[in-house]
Amino acid sequence: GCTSGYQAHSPIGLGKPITENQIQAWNIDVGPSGAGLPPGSSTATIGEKLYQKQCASCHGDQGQGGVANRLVGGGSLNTNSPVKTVGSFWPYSTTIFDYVKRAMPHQAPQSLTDDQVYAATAYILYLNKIIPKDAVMDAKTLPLVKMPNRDGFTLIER
Amino acid sequence: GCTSGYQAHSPIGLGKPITENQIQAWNIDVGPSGAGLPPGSSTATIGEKLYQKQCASCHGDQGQGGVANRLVGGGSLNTNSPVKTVGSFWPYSTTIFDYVKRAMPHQAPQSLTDDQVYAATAYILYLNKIIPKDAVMDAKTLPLVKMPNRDGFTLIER
Amino acid sequence: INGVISANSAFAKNQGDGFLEVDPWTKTQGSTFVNPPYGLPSKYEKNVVRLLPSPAPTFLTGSRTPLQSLHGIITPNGLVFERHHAGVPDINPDLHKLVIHGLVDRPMVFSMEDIVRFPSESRINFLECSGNSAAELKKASNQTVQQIHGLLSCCEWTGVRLSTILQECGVQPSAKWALAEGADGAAMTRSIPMSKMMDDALLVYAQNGEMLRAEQGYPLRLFLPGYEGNMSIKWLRRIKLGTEPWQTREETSAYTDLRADGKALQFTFAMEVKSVITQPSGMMKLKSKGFYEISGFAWSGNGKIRRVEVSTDGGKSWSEAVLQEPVIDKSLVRFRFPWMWDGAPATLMSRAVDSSGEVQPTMDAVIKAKSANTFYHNNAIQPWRVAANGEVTNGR
Amino acid sequence: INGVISANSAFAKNQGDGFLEVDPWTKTQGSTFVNPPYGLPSKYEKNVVRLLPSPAPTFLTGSRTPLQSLHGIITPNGLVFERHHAGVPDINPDLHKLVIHGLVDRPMVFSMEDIVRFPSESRINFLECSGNSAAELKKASNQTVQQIHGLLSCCEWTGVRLSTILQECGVQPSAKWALAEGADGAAMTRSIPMSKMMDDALLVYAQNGEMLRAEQGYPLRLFLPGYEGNMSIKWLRRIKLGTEPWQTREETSAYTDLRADGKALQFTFAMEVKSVITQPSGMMKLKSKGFYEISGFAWSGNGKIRRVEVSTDGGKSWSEAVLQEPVIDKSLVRFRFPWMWDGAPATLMSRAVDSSGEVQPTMDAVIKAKSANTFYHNNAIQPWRVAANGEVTNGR
Ligand code: HEC
Ligand code: HEC
Ligand SMILES: [Ca+2]
Ligand SMILES: [Ca+2]
Ligand SMILES: [Ca+2]
Ligand SMILES: [Ca+2]
Ligand SMILES: [Ca+2]
Ligand SMILES: [Ca+2]
Ligand SMILES: [Co+2]
Ligand SMILES: [Co+2]
Repeated sequence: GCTSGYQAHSPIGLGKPITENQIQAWNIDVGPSGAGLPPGSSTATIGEKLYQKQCASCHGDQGQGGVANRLVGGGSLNTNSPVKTVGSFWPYSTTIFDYVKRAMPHQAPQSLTDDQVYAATAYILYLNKIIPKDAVMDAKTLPLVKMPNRDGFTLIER
Repeated sequence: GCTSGYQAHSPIGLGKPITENQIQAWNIDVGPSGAGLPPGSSTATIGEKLYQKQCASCHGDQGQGGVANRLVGGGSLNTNSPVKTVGSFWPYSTTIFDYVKRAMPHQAPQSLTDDQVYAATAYILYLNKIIPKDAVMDAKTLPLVKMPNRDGFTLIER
Repeated sequence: INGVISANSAFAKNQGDGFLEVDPWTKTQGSTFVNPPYGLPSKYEKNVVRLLPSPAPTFLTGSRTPLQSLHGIITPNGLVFERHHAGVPDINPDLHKLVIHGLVDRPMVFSMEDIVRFPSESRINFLECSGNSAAELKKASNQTVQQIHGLLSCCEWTGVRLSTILQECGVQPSAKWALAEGADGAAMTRSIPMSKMMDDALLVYAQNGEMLRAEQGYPLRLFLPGYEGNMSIKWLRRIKLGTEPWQTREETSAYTDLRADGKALQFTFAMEVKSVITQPSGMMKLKSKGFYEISGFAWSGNGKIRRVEVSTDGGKSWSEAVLQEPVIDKSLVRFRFPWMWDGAPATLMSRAVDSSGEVQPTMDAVIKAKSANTFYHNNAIQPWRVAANGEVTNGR
Repeated sequence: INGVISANSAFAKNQGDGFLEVDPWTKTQGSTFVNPPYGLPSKYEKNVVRLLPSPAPTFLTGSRTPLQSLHGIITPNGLVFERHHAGVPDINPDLHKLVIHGLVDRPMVFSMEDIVRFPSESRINFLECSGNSAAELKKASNQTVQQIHGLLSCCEWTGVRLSTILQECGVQPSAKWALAEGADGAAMTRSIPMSKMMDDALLVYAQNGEMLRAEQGYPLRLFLPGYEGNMSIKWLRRIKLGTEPWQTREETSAYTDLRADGKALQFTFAMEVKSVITQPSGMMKLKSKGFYEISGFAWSGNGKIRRVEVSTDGGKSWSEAVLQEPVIDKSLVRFRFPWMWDGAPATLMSRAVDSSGEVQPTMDAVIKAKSANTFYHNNAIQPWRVAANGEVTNGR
């Protein structure tokens, strides 16, 4: 599906080479297998303080939602008014880390340290009764956390 | 040369009928045969006063031009810098009436009476030595005035 | 001005005895260069604007195109709908960079000057948010076509084929998915199959002849013809090639389609065949019996619009509408249909068919196939009810 | 941003040791709805504007489109060139009227509400002033493509076929010419053959999706595809049918083409086949050797563009450029041509051929055929000279 235009058949020589090392500060994505998770670790116990200070004002002190999304609970999804939250809907724990690191807290994205992101992630998982309060979340343990709705997604045929 | 679209094959019934009588105030065009020239008349003698008062500031007291177009003279057109004026270039005298009535004076278009337009037209023709100062211009006489460059135009084949 | 809205009666008054008078604007000089150096719409069109949600939510995320006031197929840049996840960043183009890395032989960084020097390409394509018309799935929730369908626009986009720039980096055969990332405060990310990226993905820097508007991703965005709008990542700063999707928040928590059984479909990319009548549409009023042109838009992310049918009796009978040329792949197409209104109540509908053979479904069919919980990808037929007094309302 | 203009070196500076830092705009929320409710260009594009004559003459009559900054084929409404004979009138559309009379069975008056109710039609067409590029006939007079070719734009125009509305009035067989008249302070008039009026003349009320801009004739203009711009009368108030041309000032004193022998051609309507390279073009500077895309516009009032050829050696050899789809009759067409600059002086030219078989002439050929006094209808090939230091200048 494309309109006419000529195409270059070999590199044109514009742009500059860059190393993965130099890209590091931008290379923040985390995949479902945990690829991209940085060093560092934390627990929900530590996360609780962070969350109450930096997140609760928008998401509620128990993750029940406020001016921004509810993060906890929600129940089953095959009802007339399904409630989609991290707990009820999200298939991968790694997505919490990836998203919080890139986009939260809302007014100051990418202001948290990696330890802090592990802490917030652990606390949200704990609030959803998915992990115990003192479970250590790091690059190794986080991808092993199985989310309740892990099997809730179907890929469309392509 | 037209793109797709359906066409109505008979009147659709929008718009309102109007009579030529009701259109009168807008019906100001004058053709080369004099069709459309209104009643009224005047001379260059009368036109001189009007011109000096309402036109000279832009076109010069002898029609030699100023902030706006030169209206008089210009000489022959087959030179390297031809000067196109009413006198040297315009093929029809009726065009002067038509244009002055619809567009001049520049800051107050359509403010002149028909007598005044005849007067200004006569004066511009007189300045160009095309008619005598006391020749009466009206719906009958004006179309008969032959402009010097009447034969200077070729219609493109179509 | 809109032929089907009853405007004030100034014209009728002005007619008086039917004798024309020379208008005041004919008897004076107009303004010289009313709008230098960059022009603006007529002051009489000040109501033709994008629509913000009302009452304003805490976090404003979208504005809607006034489809009912558009003509032809191009959406003027000032009226193109917006959807952001962290507001509109202020990016100096001289400082903007695009990084391409991951499964490539040579990771590269490009400046905007590099990017505009590549062979470029322009295309007229629609852009639609996959959440367009979402609220209607549950019940008749809105009144105007701007409220219901306004997350839809169509521009001439100019940029560089992503495949051209990827050539500079050397794509490795193992690359199957790409992550595209924005430079906004959401660092918005989506996973996109490499097949699309190599086919017709465009790195866009201009829309409708001029550089992108800030809210459209200035200075650089991805553009994926036919795919749901959020995937055409704005303020694009990075593309990473990999082997599997990243499962980002915007492809798990959001932009997945929940079914009645509680399972959700993921990676539903193409915006399916859809159409809507914009004239007349909700909250307009037909002045009097007689001739009206029924007109609107049809589009499909799966190809060209092949046919649009119009019904004036609520779907009992259908007739083919005229498609305005040019009919462009993955572009809005303007359809037109002549109608003589006899003054009786009527229900107007349009139904589009695309080159893949898909037929635009009814709302019932959409809900049956996808569930009312699905939220995204509602491409149902939109009925407009015309009352005997000429008032047009949402017929959902 | 323009790939061929050497911009400031902020990007290079920012690179530093090559380590990326997270940009400040990524670490904060952007503005919510920077441009509600009607959007404007990015503040970084404030130099992309129409050009007024400098120094300003007593009576300002025109502004020019920045062709060198355009992408694709659509000219955004804010950048469409202007030419007025008495400034821009301020017309309330509810008070505007169109009268049709003369050799018709039923003289009629139409309100804007009447007009928009008729069957409508949209078309992408160029609009060019017949005085475009006029000053170049005598000598190299200008430096940029905006100065030389800027009385040129291309929009999607929407309106009603004049033939449709004439049907309401009943055209009499004796009608051979029509007079079209504006409601501006010039009450601008031109005589137009009925053949054109019945063929593809459009009563236009919208451009690029929205109602006409004031300077483009709001609320109503005539549009004659392919004909010299001034004939597409703006602020249209009246059409009168007759048997012969009216010989108005704008078709005798002005818009006639003087030949060397002192005779003038009259009623030269069609804008003949023409093209110009806009990137790179006058006053730009190539930064360094290497790849550049040569790109520009081609158009013809006599039909479709069939072919565009590009020369990089001042016309000694020519190669065919790629035409960007869609290639529309009487529309601007975007052509593109890849070029590796070796750093040596070069002269770039483009030459268009249209579907009527006409080939765009050289300046010498135009002057020989039409004389340097002709002023209007200069469709000559435009050469741009590239110096060894990369500076691009007018090669006339
Ligand atoms: C100032 C308000 C605000 C603060 C503070 C805030 N958030 Fe958010 N959060 C939001 C908004 C708004 C969204 C939705 C963004 C969107 O839809 O694009 C969101 C979304 C989220 C989501 C995704 C929810 C979903 O279901 O998709 C998570 C997880 C989240 N925030 C976690 C956090 C954490 C952890 C913190 C603290 C470190 C935090 N937020 C602080 C406003 C806030
Ligand atoms: C305030 C300045 C001004 C005044 C006063 C003025 N004019 Fe003009 N006139 C102009 C301008 C400017 C033009 C050119 C308009 C254009 O090109 O659209 C013009 C054009 C003309 C032309 C056409 C010249 C050509 O060669 O095409 C004629 C004839 C003319 N004026 C006659 C008159 C007469 C008669 C009066 C007084 C009743 C008058 N003008 C008063 C500014 C003025
Ligand atoms: Ca109105
Ligand atoms: Ca380019
Ligand atoms: Ca399907
Ligand atoms: Ca710059
Ligand atoms: Ca219409
Ligand atoms: Ca010819
Ligand atoms: Co989807
Ligand atoms: Co001409």
